[in-house]
Amino acid sequence: MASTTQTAAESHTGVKIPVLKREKLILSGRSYHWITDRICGVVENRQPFLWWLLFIPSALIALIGVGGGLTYLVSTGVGVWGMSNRVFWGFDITNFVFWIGIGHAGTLISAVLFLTRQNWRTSINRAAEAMTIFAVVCAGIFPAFHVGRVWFAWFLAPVPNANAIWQNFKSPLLWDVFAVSTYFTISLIFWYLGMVPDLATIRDRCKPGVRKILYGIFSLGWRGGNRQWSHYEMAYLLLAALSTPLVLSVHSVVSFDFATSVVPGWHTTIFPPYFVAGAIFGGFAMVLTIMVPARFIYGLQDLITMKHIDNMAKIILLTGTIVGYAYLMELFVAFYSGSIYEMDAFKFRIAGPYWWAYAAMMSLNVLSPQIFWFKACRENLWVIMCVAMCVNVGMWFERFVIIVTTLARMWLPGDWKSYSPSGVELMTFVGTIGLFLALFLMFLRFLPCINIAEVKWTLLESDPHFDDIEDHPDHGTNIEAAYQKELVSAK
Amino acid sequence: MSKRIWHHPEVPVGETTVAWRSVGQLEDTAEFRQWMDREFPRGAAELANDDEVETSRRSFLKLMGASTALAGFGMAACRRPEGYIVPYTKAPEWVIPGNATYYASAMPRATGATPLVVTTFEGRPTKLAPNKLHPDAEGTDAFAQASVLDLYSPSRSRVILKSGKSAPRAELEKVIAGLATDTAAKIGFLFGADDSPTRVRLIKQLAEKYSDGRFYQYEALASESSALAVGDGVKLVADFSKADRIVSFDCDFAGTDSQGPVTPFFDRRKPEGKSYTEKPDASSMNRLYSVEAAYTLTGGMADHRLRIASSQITAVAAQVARGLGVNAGVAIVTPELTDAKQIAWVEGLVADLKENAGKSLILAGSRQSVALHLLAYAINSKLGNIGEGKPLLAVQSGTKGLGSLTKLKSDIDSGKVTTLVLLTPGNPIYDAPADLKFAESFAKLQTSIHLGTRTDATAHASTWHIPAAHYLEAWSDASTARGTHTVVQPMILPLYKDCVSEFELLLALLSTDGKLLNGEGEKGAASPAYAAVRATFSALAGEEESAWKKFLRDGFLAGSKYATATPASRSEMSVEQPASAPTKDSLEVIFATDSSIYDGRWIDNGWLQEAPDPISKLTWDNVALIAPKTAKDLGIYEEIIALETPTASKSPDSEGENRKSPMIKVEVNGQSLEIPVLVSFGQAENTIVIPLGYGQGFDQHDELKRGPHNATHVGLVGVNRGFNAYPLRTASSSYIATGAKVTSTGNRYSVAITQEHNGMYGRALAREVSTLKDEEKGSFDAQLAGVAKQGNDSHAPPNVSLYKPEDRAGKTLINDPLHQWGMSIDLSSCMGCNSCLVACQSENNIPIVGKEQVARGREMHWIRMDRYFATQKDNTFDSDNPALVPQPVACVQCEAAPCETVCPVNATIHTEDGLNAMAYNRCIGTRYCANNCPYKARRFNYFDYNKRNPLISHNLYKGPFGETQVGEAAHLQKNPNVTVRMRGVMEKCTYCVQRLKDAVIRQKRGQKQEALLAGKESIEMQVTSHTLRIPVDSVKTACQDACPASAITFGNLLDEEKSALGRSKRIDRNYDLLNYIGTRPRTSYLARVKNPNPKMPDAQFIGKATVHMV
Amino acid sequence: MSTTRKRVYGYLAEFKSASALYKGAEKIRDAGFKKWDCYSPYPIHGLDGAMGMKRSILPWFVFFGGMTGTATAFALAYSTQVVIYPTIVQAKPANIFTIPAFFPIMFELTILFSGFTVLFGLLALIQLPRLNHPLFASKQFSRATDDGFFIAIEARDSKFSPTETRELLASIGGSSIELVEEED
Amino acid sequence: MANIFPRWSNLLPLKIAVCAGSAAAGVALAFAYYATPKSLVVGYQPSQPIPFSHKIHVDQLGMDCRYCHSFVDVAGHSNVPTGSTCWNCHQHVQRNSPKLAPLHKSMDVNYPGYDGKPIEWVRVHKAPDYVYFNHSAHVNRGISCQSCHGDVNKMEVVYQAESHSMGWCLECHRAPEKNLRPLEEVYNFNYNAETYLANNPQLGIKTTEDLGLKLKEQFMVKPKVTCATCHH
Repeated sequence: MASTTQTAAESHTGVKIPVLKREKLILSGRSYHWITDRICGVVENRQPFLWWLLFIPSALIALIGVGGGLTYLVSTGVGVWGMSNRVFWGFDITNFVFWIGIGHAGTLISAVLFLTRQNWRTSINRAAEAMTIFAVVCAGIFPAFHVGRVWFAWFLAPVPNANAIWQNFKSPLLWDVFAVSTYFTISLIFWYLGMVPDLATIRDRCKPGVRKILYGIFSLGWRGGNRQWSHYEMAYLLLAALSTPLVLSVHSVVSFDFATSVVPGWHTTIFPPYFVAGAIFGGFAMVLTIMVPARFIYGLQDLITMKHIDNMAKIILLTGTIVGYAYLMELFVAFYSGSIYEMDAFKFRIAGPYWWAYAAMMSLNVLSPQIFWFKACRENLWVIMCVAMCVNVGMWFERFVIIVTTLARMWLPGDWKSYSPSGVELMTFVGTIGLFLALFLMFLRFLPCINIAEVKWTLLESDPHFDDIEDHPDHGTNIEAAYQKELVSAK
Repeated sequence: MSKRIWHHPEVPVGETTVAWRSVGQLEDTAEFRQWMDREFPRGAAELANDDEVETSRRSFLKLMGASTALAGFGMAACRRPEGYIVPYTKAPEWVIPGNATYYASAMPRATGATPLVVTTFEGRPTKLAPNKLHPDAEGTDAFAQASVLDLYSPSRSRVILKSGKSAPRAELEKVIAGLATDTAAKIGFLFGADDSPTRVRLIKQLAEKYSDGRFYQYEALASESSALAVGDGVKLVADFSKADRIVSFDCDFAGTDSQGPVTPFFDRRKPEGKSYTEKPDASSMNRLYSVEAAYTLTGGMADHRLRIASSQITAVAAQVARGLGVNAGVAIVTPELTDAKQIAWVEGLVADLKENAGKSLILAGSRQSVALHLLAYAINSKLGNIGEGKPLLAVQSGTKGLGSLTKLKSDIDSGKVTTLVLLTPGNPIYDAPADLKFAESFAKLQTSIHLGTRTDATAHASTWHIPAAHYLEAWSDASTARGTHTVVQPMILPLYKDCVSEFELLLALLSTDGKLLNGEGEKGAASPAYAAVRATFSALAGEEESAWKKFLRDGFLAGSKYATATPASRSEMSVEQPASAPTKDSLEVIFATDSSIYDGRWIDNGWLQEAPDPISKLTWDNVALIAPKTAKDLGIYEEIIALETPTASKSPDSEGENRKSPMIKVEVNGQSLEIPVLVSFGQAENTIVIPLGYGQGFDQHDELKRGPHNATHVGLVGVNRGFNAYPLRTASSSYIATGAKVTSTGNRYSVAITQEHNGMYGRALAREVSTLKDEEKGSFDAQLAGVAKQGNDSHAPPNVSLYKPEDRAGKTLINDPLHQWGMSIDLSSCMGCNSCLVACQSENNIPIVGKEQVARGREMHWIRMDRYFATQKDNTFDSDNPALVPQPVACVQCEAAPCETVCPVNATIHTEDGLNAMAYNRCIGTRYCANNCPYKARRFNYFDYNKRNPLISHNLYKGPFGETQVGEAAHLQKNPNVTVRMRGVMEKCTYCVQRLKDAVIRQKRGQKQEALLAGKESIEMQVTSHTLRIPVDSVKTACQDACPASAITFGNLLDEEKSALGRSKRIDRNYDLLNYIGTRPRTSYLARVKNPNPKMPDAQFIGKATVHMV
Repeated sequence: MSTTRKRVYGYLAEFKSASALYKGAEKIRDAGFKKWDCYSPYPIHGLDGAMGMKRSILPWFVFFGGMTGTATAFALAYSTQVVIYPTIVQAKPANIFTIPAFFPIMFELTILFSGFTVLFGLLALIQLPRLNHPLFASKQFSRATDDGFFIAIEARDSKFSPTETRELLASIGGSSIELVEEED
Repeated sequence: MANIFPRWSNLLPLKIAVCAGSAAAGVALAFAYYATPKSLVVGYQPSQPIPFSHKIHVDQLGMDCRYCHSFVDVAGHSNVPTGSTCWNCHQHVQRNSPKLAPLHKSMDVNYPGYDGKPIEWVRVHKAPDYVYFNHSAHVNRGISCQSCHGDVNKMEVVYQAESHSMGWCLECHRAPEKNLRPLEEVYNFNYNAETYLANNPQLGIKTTEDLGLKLKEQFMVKPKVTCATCHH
């Protein structure tokens, strides 16, 4: 946080208290009602033309790509994708890991930043959580449908059966099933619980009608009484506390798919932290990719401020550098191992037939965020959008590099063969992008895209002692001082 | 107890759904019968005409047994479908439903019949294996293994054609009857090059009957060179067990140019003896010198290989002859070698031969000139290699005095032959030398009767085409290479009623009324061919029934063999001067026998088409092969294509489905052919190898838009396949043509290659050692001791696991006390042919997937035949002559199998006896196992290859709207004891677990026998592992059984030293592939031993493929 | 309306700000009321203390929920993998030493069960869903989710008195004091 | 703002939850009970073209199983008798019974409707395609026909007596001692372990459990439960 230590506050008792000066999270001195109006307005007002312009193609792409692509896939066979008996996974698992990674920023913003009391999260956490859910939906499509016999996917569920046969709990893939489904469920609960008071807000603003009934049902009869808030906040805290290790575990488990294998280039202990960092990295980039335009379209500049964006840019810089470190560490370990298989795996990644994927990964993921060292770049939305897009693409390539380049050049040169995706595969991937956008646009349309209650809570006047500090020299502009004041007077 | 009684509804008319049950076993096999069974023809007749084909196919499947009729899918879908059990009315002898019955038979071939044991299930032949009882037993090559598929081939000829159009049988019968009565007919008979005692007898009878009858022999690639050199009907048969030194002058005796049973050759490639009983001894090994232009299987086995253009090989032979002081008569005519390296090479060879006089063998390739054959014969004679008990034996085969195709042509042209009966497997209209213009003469014939299994070009050009019975459907006999009289017996009546065997046709002509009896004789008697075969046999072995029974049971007549012959000495014969060495502007074209389709006759055999060429790894097509340097010289590639690139980059033609080879135009003999090119390592410069037999027919789907052209000549397998090089041949340059010009056309053609990377990339995978002392690695013994420490294993620490594979009671998990299966593959004798691969396909119901899918890398072969080239950087003798080391890789049944742990649904787990089992029905197809398999031994069913025809263009991609089925009868080949896999499941080698289970269960039955014999109550009998463990080495996997090189050893590890497997696991050469990972595979490899001659200039570069790798 | 008998729910009073609400709450707490609540558009820090409320017991529910998850996963994995149908998988043990492989799923089920406990525990504690509530009848109450701060004292409270309570609310700064009636 | 939901709606979510919960549990239970091989196939008793009575042939006439199912101890499949097996006796015995018309049609060349086609028996026991069950491996090792097919000797019309589900197979493969018999008793449908022990006091075995365990040890019966035992 950009902060300077000041010795401004001088209390009644004459004690000089060093306080942090903070930037405001809500600009222009907006009132509670303005916030309510602004956010609910997104749901209540007619959607801007741009919304339709984005939604209709997205929905169509989703329908054709995902609906059509998967129907064809299931009716015909996995062969319509580009995999072979050499490279058994291609776009499918690449996309799965990509989407799952995207999802991580949402949980991270809502849970980890909540636990660390980063109040600036409030403006973006709702959208980020929604993004998580939709990303997991997109992600789930791939492992579910990449299997050869999707109609037997229920074999994965430990259901007592007449065959008296069970799952293999040693399989990372089964861990994946549990991890991803738990992740989806918990994210959904987290998202929904967080939304209940806001749904109540919309309910209370609605004219009687179907909408009011629907919002009424989904807000569960929320009244906003403190006896509810009290438990509610505890529940929220607990979910945040549960989600934090969960989010770390999910991508760790995803990385176990690779790390527990014997494949050179996969079998490495660095994968879990590297994957988690990568996921946060990619996720934040996606949050920016989505929120920067949404902020513009819906005029939310006062809620999602440049400070938010600046913070996210810094996280991208940090995680991008971690990821870069992991890339280099992988190389170091491979060459340090003395195993020709490991060394070759990385040699071929860098300079082999898929060198372009590796080059893309390196330049987009490691180099492009480095410009965030410069404040000017963190303040220029165009630069930010460019870097975010770079990171989105780069992270996709990272997974592609890990999966495809490795499988195409494994142990025995006799089985080396390249992989190229089929049209159906590309279509399905594009379809999931469409699905993601369509779902996100629907979310903007029907649900409060910013956490109304929590945003209000970041206003200075939300503090129950706000009135008490009116007479303070800061005139209430420094809330920290108010706390300090109380602290001193309590003594 | 009976809770409810379900009366099944009436089966609605036409509502009979027939479901093929992969288990062809059940007792329901009805009217489907063996040849002796009277009921079958009615069933077979149902396939009679094309109009009824839909209904008859169904009823046929039902007839063929193994089917379960499911009724009431319409209205009663919610009920349990009604299934029927249809027993025989009268059980055929020896048939136990569900159990295989085995018959001895043989596959007739030009180089001597291949003795076989045929596995049949309820009369369906499903699998071929070599008859190991037979004195000329060797394994079976891919052709023999795949020939069972021809029986069920959907493109098999099944109706009588008159001038290419379907014609009634009666009309044909009239023609035959006419011929049979016209003893003055100017009739010619064109036979194949295989030798059959009964045919020899019948030819005599025909000659007696037809005063003007003439007899010819033709197969496209049966060369006359040998006959011209040593005499008509005289064959030189090699006995490799007696040959310490073998020199092959362009003779692929281990591959497509058989010179006698080859297994003994491979047995002597093992320094520990053929079943690993001795201490490793270099002197027990033989030594092979190979002089050839392009790599062949034999060349790959060679200890010393000299790379030289085919046309120049005679010069090398002459040099050898001179060195040995062979009578100058033939030696003088050829120019001397000028290259110092080659001279040194020959000198080393000559010295070695001198030392091993009488124990050496000089073989001349059949495609080579008469001169070379004369030279080879002269050298052999000089060294005293020929004779009884010597490495080479000259024998007089039964077939002699038959005219050549050239003679036939002139006889037709001169009107001496007006009626021709074609019984040859050759296809002269398509494959005769171009300058012969045989087709023009053929058209002059009044009547031509073609008997063949395919409706090929000759079938269409003939006035009459008769569908031939497959050799598994016909009575016949054959001679093996050394002339053992061998029976060819039918397993089944011809699948289609008009199929006629060769003898049936000949016997019809020999009969007075000319009545054509096929399949069965009159009134249920056996086919007339039966009597003929038996008569031939009786003449040799007497009339006794017991002798005949033994003949049928064993498959051969013990003691029968060809008489030895004394070849005429023709050393004075003048021979042509060989052409001068090829140059960049005057290239040499070598017409090669194709390793997949031979001379083109197997173009419609899907297994063979999909089996990758052992050297080029190409499937489904032929291409021109060219040395890397020559390719650059000709401007085909901008740079010399490297064997290995530092970064494992793609070939300039890309990889997988994107791989498209550049096309060149080859102009030679006044003809030209546009054909794609592949770079071939180890090939002589300025030569082009073009395999023959392709390009027989094209339809509208052809990639190069060549069709429709002759589309009816081939079936779905063979259509649009490859490029026809026959028009480039002339009678005088049938095998080697010189003066060719090549231009790059700029076009490209997609090629489906199963192995895109040819080097080992510094990984000691297919290991090699040399009997010669290595400066760094020491003596032969030291090198042997170092086998397990080659490559990465030299410095990788041992794998130590914290986990112990134990159950709750602390007992080890892989705990079967009776059987622990294991395998070893001896790279020293594996040559990399496709025999095991095709045998596995046939045993395990492995589908073919078509060119497009192979190109994508989706071939289903459970055995991937890897072939590596290894170059020595400092090879000063010939750095462009890399060593070739094949390495078959199937599932190695790791004890710590990485695939198992990653399967989420327990579809692949280990069995107690050490197999990595695969439960297809549990598999959901995540493919994770295959990714985690270091050997990439797993195969995924990306499509319903068994239910959707992969051969129709894009058919697989049409899903439910695609054409179903690969053919009408292809299912009948399926092994009933192996599940036919559906799409979306993983599959892989399981050591033929069905065979293992069968053997183990058979053994278990012995318990009861023992109790009965002891006269005790069963409860008083103590059963021991002796009762329950199968006898040592008594079960064979399909690949092991088929292997002509006996490179695969399989058995029970618990038999330890008693079994060949146990011994092979204890020798120094034994190593685990990718031992570094710690998978503890049950299949291990035995390093290849090269036995170089220390006096050769290249000796120090031999056997070094991996020895210096770290 | 006129025919409907109404039961009094209680008084509802609006406060101008969070601070006012906070102070009002302290007063009402001190006055000894039990059945009353503060309504605000967002959770106000420290209000629990001002209202004299105890810490939520939800964490305890969740702890036991989570433990159930752990136990379920372990029981599921151990019984199926070791007891019922032990399989031979990559030379790994089929006994107690194989449990490291169960950790991921044990962890995930712990979280999953905890998450469900949070959700259902919360709903039980705050007695939602309850779609109908007397307070919803109040027109001004809809601002409680926007920018209104309210205190409602229920008539059920033993200290409740129609007049005194109203006065109390007025005295601590409550405005727009309204008697909320329940529809019967 | 007025209440948009009536008061009764307050309990509705709970009611819905309870009802849905119990409905789901009911469906799951019903499925678990009915959708198993045990309820789906046990008792399947189709009518056969000839009302062949095992009761008469086995129980009354005392015929051995292997008279008709002649390959059961040498082959994986237990064959259904050929037409000639039936005809052997029935060309003499009960020749004119109208029930035997299908047999005449199949075997009796003098029969007006003779077509020589085999009788189509309706399959009662069916293992799926991917299951390779071997009869000979079982009957030669002390597992009786009765263990899997029930009291066929008492059946007028054959029905499926056991579920033949994989779980059912595994039960016995894990504890074969419950079903093992001395080899001599495998085809004896009237076998009773206690009687057997009483008749063989020299064995010194007291309980039927011990008999099973002794046979298991004596015969070295170690059935496998890994996939390839039945699936390949």
